[in-house]
Amino acid sequence: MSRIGVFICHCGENIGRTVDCARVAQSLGDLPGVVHSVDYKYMCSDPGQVLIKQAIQEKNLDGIVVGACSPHMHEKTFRKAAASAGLNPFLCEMANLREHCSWIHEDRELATEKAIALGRFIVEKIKYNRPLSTIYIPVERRALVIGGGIAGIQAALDIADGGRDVILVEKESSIGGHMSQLSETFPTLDCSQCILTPRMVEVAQHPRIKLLAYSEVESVDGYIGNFQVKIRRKARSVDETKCNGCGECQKNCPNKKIPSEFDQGLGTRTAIYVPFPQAVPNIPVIDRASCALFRGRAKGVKKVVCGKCAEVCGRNAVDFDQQDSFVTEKVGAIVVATGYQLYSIGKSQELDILRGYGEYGYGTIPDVIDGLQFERLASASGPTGGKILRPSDGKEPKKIVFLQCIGSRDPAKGIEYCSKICCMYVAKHTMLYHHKVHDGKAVVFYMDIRAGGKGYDEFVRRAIEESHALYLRGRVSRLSRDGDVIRVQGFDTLSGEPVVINADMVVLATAMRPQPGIAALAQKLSVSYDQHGFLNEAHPKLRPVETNTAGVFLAGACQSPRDIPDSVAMASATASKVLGLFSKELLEREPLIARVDRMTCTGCFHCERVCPYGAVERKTLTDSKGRIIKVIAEVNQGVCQGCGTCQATCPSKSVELDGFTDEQIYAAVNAI
Amino acid sequence: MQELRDLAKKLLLDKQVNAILGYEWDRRGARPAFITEAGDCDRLVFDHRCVQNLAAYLSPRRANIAQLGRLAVVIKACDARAVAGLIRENQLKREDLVLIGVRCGGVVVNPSDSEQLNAENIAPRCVGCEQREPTLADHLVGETQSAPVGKANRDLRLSEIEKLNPEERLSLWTSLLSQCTRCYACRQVCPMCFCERCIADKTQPAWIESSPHSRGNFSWHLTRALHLAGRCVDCGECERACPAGIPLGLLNHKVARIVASRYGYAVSDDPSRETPIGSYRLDDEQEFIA
Amino acid sequence: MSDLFEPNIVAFVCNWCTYTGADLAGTSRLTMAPNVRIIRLPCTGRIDTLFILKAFERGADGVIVSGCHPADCHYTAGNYHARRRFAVFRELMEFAGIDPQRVTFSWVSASEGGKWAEVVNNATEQVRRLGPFQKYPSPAAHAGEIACKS
Amino acid sequence: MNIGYFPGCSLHATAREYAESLTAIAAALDIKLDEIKDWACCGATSAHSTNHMLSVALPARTLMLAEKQNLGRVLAPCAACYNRLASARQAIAKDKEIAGRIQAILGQSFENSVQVLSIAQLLSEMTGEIRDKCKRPLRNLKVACYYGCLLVRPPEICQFDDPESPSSLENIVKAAGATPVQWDMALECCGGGFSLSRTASVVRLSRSILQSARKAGAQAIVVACPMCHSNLDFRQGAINMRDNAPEPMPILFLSQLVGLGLGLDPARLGLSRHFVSPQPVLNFINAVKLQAEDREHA
Repeated sequence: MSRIGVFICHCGENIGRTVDCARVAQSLGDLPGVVHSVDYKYMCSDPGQVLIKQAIQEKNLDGIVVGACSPHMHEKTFRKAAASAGLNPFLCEMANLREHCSWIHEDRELATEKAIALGRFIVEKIKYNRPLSTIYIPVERRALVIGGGIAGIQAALDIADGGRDVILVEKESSIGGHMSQLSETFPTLDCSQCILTPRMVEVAQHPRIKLLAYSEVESVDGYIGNFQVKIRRKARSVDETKCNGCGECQKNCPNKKIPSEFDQGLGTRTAIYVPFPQAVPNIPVIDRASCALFRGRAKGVKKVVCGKCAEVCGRNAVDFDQQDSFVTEKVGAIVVATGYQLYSIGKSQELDILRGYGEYGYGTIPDVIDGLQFERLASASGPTGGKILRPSDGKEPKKIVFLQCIGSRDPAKGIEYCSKICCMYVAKHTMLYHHKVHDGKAVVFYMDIRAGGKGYDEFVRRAIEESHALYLRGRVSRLSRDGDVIRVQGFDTLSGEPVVINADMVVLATAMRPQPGIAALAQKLSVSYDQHGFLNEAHPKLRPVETNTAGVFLAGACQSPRDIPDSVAMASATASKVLGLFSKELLEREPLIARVDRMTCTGCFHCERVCPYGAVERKTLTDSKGRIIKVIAEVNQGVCQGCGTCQATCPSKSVELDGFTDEQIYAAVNAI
Repeated sequence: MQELRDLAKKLLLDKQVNAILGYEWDRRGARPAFITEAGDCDRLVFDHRCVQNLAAYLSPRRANIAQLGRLAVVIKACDARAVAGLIRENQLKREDLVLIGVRCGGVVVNPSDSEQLNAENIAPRCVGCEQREPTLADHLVGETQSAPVGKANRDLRLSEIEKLNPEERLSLWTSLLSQCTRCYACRQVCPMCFCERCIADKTQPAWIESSPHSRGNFSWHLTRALHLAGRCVDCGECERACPAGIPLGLLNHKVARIVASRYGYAVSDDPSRETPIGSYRLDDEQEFIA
Repeated sequence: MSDLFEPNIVAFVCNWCTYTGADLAGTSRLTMAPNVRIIRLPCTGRIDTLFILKAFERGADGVIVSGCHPADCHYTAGNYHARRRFAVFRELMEFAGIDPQRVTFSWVSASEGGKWAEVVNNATEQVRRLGPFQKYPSPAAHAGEIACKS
Repeated sequence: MNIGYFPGCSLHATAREYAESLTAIAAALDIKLDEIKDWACCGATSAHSTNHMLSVALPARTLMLAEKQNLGRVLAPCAACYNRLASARQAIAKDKEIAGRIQAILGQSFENSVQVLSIAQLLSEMTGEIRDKCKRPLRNLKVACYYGCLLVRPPEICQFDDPESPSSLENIVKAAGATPVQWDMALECCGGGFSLSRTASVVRLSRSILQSARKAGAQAIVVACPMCHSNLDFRQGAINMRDNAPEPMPILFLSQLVGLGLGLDPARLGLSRHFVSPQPVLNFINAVKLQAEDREHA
């Protein structure tokens, strides 16, 4: 027979006002197995906890039920109290009499009845609770950072400076990310490359950072403290160990007309190239889709069509036969910092929920560009050497219209969220434009100005007051080509008038979206994501850089639109989480996980199919002579997160989820 | 029939298998037969009275059969789906079996039924069956068969029941299921019911009450049908075996239709084809969820 | 008031979304019908059809099953598996004569306290209209009939 | 093919040529137009700007009559009528409360089963037939396809074509053998119902449409709405007067252009009813014809 103690909390007046706590305590006290039942003003207070501890010891209780607030609030508190009195903490459960009863009902009689029922469920359930002990798992104290933009760089440097090894994986041939494309940064207008490149070099030279550029995560196995990550090292066609970055190959490549991704298509590059001069690592890559030699090979031409780069390479580093290779790394934590891409207004969209802008000609008007393209025009290292010139005819635009919220905050285009950085960078663009084209006129169409941040609103004011940008509150309904100019039809909601502007160039502040392929990566990591593909944090307020997969952390714009300071702050936060995790050799885990009954498991592996974590493994049972008896399921304790889908799926109920076993639920249902 | 016997003989003589599991005549029609000697192969028969699903003998619950070693089994298309199911669910290895597929144009309900197959006595499940021969088989014997024709219409019966109001349906099923004595013949004969310890026999806790009264019977039969969702091969054995004559096939057929209409899934004899329960699509219909 | 039938409804909810959403309803002091009693489970993936059958056997008049919206599952996919399981169960149940209005399925996120209150109130109203579930097979049901036959 | 036909007030009055040409091409394309008996005003402009329920009830009555006549689909050639009918249909389908009230107002059973089609939708289905029967007299005739506000918008009502960059009229015009031009004003407002009350606005709006079409090299503008037609045609005199009297721009109904493409007698297409003479278009056709004959002789 159980020896259960029941403790009903009044929570001051919070529960007591609508629930007759004394009657609840009395009524639950009458249940078989309950040997002690009291009510008290504040159970969570010190004297309240003392009450519980004393009762456990004096009455030799083997289970306690605290009828109080939500277990999300105080389960930890009461389990700790139970543990300090020598009771296994998992023999303590809570009945939620506040959030789920007193706060939502008015009729005292009905509320009291319901409170008794809720208490009864838990009393019956706890009769089947078993003492559980915390699980310890070893931690591999090395981290993987995915993405070499500013967030990934910051996270890698912080972790490495904290004394732990880091593997930094970047899918492009150089780290630096979008920040390396920017001209100046708000709100201080300091040169983006000037502040970024030293950090990139630091990454390359740090003894604790292993940089794997031009690489992608192929698969992730394992669990917190024990991930095995398979990384694809894409074939550069250049031997990294031999190349010294002299640049001769690039100089001699005959194909010089390829639109440069780094310059957002506004400049050109060669087929063997480094994306920009400050690239880290400074090792070229051959774009096989554009290279004459590889195109010849793909067409089946026997003759070697080109090979100039290999001829001029003094170190014999060019390797046309290089293949993708794979490395497997063991790490204990993963930081995802894959960043963003810009929404494109074209007709075909990556996701079904998105729509393009037919009213802006679906992006067919050449002098309608996006924010990143403008950055490249304004950048001293850009295709125009920092001169603002139109892509169509190279003329200097005398009037530029900037449109904010392109895609963003527009459910009709499928993007409801605010992209956060656009208000600021548009203000920056108007300033840069004003500095470079003194007689130019900048007009901005905006919905609201969102300039929350240190020095941000002041910055926008400067754009308006000192750089004389004309800010019009309203949307633009149509962009059309009218000879040499772009006809911008909009509406100024403050004057209540339609506006038509003939602009020389239009810059769209298009929405920030997660990188393509994010869903596939999220699935490899078992991290959930929203409809747009932004990765979900574990808690929007209290666990903003963690994910629901233990050991996987988020930094930067992969989680939601972020500016540089936010991304860097998040990156440092993930680093502190990772270092905190690595401060111990063994990791504690709640033991609420599934286990398989070897006797009755038939090995149909329905559980294996439904397990979201791949925690179910196959185990062969043999007799003493080594003959196979059967193959059954076994749960990897480190991987299982305790969702219990396996148990509901198992036809013979040969899996039990500790903490929510069938007997516990059955007992609760029986108490209806 | 000679083709079948010759093949069986050859398999035994070439030591490809240790035994043949097939059918033979007895005074009440056809019955399962285990043949281990080549000389006995002439006992093997197949026609429309061979209703039993021999895949049931392949279930790992029958350890004594596993001891025979490599087996050849005579299978109809529906039986092949059960073999595929057992392979899919890791209860069998394909390489441990030689499958002798027989072309089938429908069977009667009971092995002792008439020697002639006609539209009256054909098993309702065979009406509308589209598979004449099992694709999973290693060998295929028998003459080409035409699609079975019959008067029975299970879909019509289902829609009659669906037309009743909920209360009428509940009383109908309560009354039908109240006949159940919980002999579990339906379970024992089912090739896909291979759990070592059935949920109905689990006592801690006893989700399904074990005494034969309406309440427990209701839980048992609904649960049984659910466990067969996307897995039932429609061999009709449960209904044939039921001594109380409960139309269990209707429940299975209903579930099969639900799965077909919601997930476009028809049970298949391809072991690599994923079953719908245990997988999901992000855009599965969820009209019933508020 | 006393004449009004007060249904007994059990809610099986996931810990992360609906349970937390119900907590939020409490914190926001949203008044709702007192007929629904929550049993907390880690995930909708853990909710077995047996729970629902047992709840009816034990005299529940209605059942609510609720968890995270698609793509929001704490365990990434438990709710997707639950969705298929309950889609089939619900139709079979209806075929067997259990009025599907007695079982409410819903997605209620941690931020949808208001929606939870709505789900509770709607389910209570719906089940109240249907009346007590006395017809659910009891051990005695049709015993008489069997006796006559034997 | 049989299809229900809702001419609406305009096609019996100011846009009779639209009705005439529609009848002519329907016959040529084997479409039987089944006019809804006892139809009433669609409620455009006046009803939906004054009384929401009336603006649903009026078209609902017409749809109910069509349903009673077993017309599965109804063609509403006027873009405004199309919009009202389709909007009412959707409002009733989407909102149970509205459906209930409409049911009470109508006092008769109504399933809301009738589908409403614009002329663009109908002829889009028939581009194959048009192409087959096309006599190609319009070769190289450059036309600007003008959609106006309502033909493909709002998208949630129409669910047809791209609301911001449509192409259905262009496809029909191409099937009829003419050459659509690229221009920017295909979706801009012509001034709509303000033709009489705020003529100056209409003149300003319609002028920019005409200018844009002219700039794009169009020889005629094709429309699918009597209101658009009347603004661009009837007001063109006033517009051109201020624009230093350029060459007048013929405004053709889509059905007229298709009729010409099918080689129908211009007299049957009501071409003489326009304020701006379509003679330049007819001259162009004749010139093409003569050229073709010359080639044949040669």
